[in-house]
Amino acid sequence: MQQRISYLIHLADNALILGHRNSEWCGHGPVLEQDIAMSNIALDLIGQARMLYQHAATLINTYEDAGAEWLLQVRGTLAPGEPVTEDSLAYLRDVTDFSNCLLVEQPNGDWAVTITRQFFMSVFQLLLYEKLQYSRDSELAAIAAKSLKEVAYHVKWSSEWVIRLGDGTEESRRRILKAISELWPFTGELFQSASWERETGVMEDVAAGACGMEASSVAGYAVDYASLKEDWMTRVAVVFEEATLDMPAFASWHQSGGKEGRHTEYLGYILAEMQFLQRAYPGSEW
Amino acid sequence: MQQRISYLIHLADNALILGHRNSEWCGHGPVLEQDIAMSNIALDLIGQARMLYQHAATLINTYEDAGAEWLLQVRGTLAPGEPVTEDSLAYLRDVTDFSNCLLVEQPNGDWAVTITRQFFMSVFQLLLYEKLQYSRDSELAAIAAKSLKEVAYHVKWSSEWVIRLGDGTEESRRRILKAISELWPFTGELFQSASWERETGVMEDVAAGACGMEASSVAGYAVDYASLKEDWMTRVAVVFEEATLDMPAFASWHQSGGKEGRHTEYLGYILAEMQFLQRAYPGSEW
Amino acid sequence: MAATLTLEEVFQDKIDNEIRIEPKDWMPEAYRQTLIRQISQHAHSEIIGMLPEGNWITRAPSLKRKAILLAKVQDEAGHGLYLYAAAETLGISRDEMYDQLHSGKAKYSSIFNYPTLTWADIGAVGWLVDGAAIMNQVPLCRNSYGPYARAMVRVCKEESFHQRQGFESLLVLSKGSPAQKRMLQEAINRWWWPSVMMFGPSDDASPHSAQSMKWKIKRFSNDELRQKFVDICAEQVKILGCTLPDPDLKWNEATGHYDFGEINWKEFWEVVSGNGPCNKQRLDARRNAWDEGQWVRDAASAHAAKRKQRMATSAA
Amino acid sequence: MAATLTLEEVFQDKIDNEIRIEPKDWMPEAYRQTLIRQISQHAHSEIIGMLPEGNWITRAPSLKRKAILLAKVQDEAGHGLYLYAAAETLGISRDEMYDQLHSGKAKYSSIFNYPTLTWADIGAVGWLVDGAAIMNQVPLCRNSYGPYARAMVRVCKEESFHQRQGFESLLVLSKGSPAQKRMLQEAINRWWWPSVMMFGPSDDASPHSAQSMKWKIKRFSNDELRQKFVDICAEQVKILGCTLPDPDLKWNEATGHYDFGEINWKEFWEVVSGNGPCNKQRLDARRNAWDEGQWVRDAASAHAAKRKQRMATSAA
Repeated sequence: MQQRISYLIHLADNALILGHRNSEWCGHGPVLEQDIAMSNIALDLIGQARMLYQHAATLINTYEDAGAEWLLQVRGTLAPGEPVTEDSLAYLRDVTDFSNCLLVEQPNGDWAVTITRQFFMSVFQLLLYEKLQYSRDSELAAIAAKSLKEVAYHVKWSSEWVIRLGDGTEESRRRILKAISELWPFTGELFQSASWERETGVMEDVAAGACGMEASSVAGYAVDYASLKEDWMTRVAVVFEEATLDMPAFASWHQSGGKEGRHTEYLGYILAEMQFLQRAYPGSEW
Repeated sequence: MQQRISYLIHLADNALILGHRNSEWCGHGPVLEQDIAMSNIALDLIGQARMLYQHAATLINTYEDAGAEWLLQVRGTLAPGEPVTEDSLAYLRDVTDFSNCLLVEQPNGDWAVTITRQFFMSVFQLLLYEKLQYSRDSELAAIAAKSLKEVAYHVKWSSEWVIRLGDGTEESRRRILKAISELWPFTGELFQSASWERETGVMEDVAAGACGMEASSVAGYAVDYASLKEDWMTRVAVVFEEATLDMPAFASWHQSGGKEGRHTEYLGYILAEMQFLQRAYPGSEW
Repeated sequence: MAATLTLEEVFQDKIDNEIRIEPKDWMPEAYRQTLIRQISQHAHSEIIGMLPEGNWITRAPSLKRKAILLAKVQDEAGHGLYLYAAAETLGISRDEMYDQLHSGKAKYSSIFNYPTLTWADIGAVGWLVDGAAIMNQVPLCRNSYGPYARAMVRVCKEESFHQRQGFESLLVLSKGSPAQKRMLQEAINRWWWPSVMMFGPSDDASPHSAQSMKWKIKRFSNDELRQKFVDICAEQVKILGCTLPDPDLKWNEATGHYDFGEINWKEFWEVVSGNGPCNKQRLDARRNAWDEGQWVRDAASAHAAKRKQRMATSAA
Repeated sequence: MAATLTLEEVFQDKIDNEIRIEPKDWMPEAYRQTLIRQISQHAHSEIIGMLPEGNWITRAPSLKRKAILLAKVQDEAGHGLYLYAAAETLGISRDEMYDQLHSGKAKYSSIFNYPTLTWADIGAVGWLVDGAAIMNQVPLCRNSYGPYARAMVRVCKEESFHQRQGFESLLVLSKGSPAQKRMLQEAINRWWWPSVMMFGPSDDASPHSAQSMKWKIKRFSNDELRQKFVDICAEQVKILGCTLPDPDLKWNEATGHYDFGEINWKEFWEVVSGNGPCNKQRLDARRNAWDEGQWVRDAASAHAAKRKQRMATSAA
């Protein structure tokens, strides 16, 4: 159960941190309509994070023994008997307890960096949720099905911008090329399974169902990330081609560690800001 | 006693927040030697803040009834009977409890903004500490005397830079002119007494001793800020003249509110970052 | 000459009979200019108004509050869009209006030049600032210019939802810890007077009012609306267990209204003229967003042009 | 030919007799180049090393710790200064060295390409990273080039102070709350292997070592120093009530040393070649500081020139 909870929290962290980064644009976008679109995506992602955290919190409260080390710490800040909530999970864990991929915590940079980050992640989430909607965890399956519609729009929107920037002006092309070269090393991690997956049978669950029907590769409750890589490459390549951008190759080395709590230095600052009120006024209702 | 404590904390907040801003430069200065000088000034200021907070904490712990509203909140986060410390005061107050002047919380901007902010504040602190070394509060007098030497160096260093930038290149001149025009509206607050001074007799104490000897204007424990204004103008004007910069006039309106807890939006972010560990791991030793 | 008089007569006749003026109708140039000024100022206020509230999105105290706040700020951007579109029907482009904002020529509501210092400010902005705005805006739903009136109907509907949300979030604070209650009272103290000033100068100091009333761009005087606002808030603040920071506030049996203290008009005019706590910060933020977005907008147009070109070529 | 041989002989003779080489002395070009490479690399490491620790100055958990950390990072800047000055005696300017750093031509210690994620990392850097650095640097106090040796004496004195401070701050964590203990162990887990790698490749993979030994720029082999470091840390970690993240770590009675596990040299070379977690971030930070400081340096030179001019004029 602990691994299943970790998995849900990992998915939620990805959504929350990317949503947080996107929300930093609010009021500062290059075009009013795009400011609204960006807030909309942030809202979708924060909504997805909330559903996933809520589901994880329910499991935590149901299975009392579901005690990762960080959970002890979260429980320590709650009153005795007080249930864990979505907010406990978002606001009371420190940086090494967050398991989002490094990609989503990277700074917004310019519009090209933000768009590229969104595009890489949205294509990944699309493929992920497409499979997760058949998860054996019916609650997770329902969340995935609902999120899928939103993410499909994120893919469409960010693809259009990748194309505009790649096949726009010389400057926009230069900027998106720079963004791609900066963010590409963080994409490898998306397809890497974390130690808490490898060690815990999440993947075995999936493998166990792999001889079944159509949706068999997700007969467990989690998705084998590596299986998404080829599709991801194809979909990214299609958009890059229309954007007249060269598709980078995967190097043998990529940045990773986020899924296991080894983040970049940026995440700590995100959390200090995000968690301030919950930390400064513990145990309050808002 | 509450007013005396507020006064000390106000002085400490000025030093801490300016020190914090300066410390943000560490590792990012334009010249290695200046990086060191900047860290040195930050260290001096943080050191001054510590002495002032320690003195305030002693008074708070001695006079149990010294209970401003914020103090209840600080005490609430301490274990019963645990004394208030310099760290309680720096790390456990929220934004409206800080009483630093708005000038010191303004963002670093470029080197010209940082230098101008430092110069304005250091000249003020020099004049202040020159008088405070004769304060009837002997502990405060000792802190002022010690700080005076440091601040004299800050004035010298920042004056030299004002001159270099004013009488340097066209670009440096343009930048420092911009910095001056941006920061000047925050200087008026330095010479304004706060409501907690006006209402509480701090100024009366000073006035009461005003017919005495040489150091009479500080026969109380606090300084009448308004009395520093003329000297401050003169000293700034001398440096501006050497820097070939025009001295701005004081307008009838200036930015204020910091001394009474009405800050700019920047301070909240400073505190979220600065206070994170104390807030996230309450009651810990470090 | 006779024809012009007739046009003007027809125009005023429509207005007197509560018939909406539409973009293609003839209208006096002064009416057009007054509307452009007022609608664009209103649109700018929505856009600038995103900043003080946006300031707390990353720090909202719960995920639910974060989502609510983000949606609210997004709605404000939407209001900006409707209003810019309404102004465009009068023959000014959105870019021209932005230029006026960025150059300081156009104004926006001064209230947004105050900082949001704590979470309680977000609730206070919802309750007081949106409350005052609605008081001003509801009559505008019946103003004489069609596109503006229709935009205001949508705006008002959403604003009153925001105002209820704001009050509700303050209600939670009012039932919270002593620290939260203190945060609440402080926010009310800081936002009360600026909100009262949102209705603008007193009627005797408000030169355009008479003409605007005649044109039905305005339907109530500043002081009438302000009194209504004070009366309502003086009651609502009791529900929060707080007070308004006005020692002169007192129910007056004779008038059936609350008396209230002297407004600090010096502060009002200083803030209007650029000396508020955040004027520079707000305008800089918008100018930066615009300037740094230039290459993005250029890329979008360049790409659209290429696309059009390609379609034309492939069609040929 | 004979003269050159004599110069070289005199040079090596001095070295063999532990007489320091001074800037004006004749020295082989390869010796000069090796020293420039090593000293500048060391100087760059101090400067880049300010960044991961500087990352926690604004977030230090107490005012005392903040002051200690700020002073420490300031010391590192000072070390950078001594070392750049030492390298300058070999005929290279500080600006040239910066250029080499910013262009990626010059290296710096790879350890600083790892992030400092929690407060415990600051202590771990002090204990392990400064500890490993001292192990490398103490022998350098006796290296053959005078200015370098003298700089190293000052550096080592301060570094060992830093190392004690780092260990002391970890000791506080080790006696703290469960959360602090966990933070401590995690930091050790993250910093251990990178610290072990700080001694560089194994002797058989380290080509320059033999010549550097002969020139007394180097006095112990990488592996010797690494073993010494492991032996010390394996004991010290017990005082912290923690463990080193190496299942193969075991006291070996026969050798009188700790055996330890395989080093991940693939990771080492990846980080050296630019693929570490923070290589880009670190270099960007330095390049930005330098580029954005250009106008400041220009102003300072312009002003100095004006001043000189004025003095010349007034003297004439």
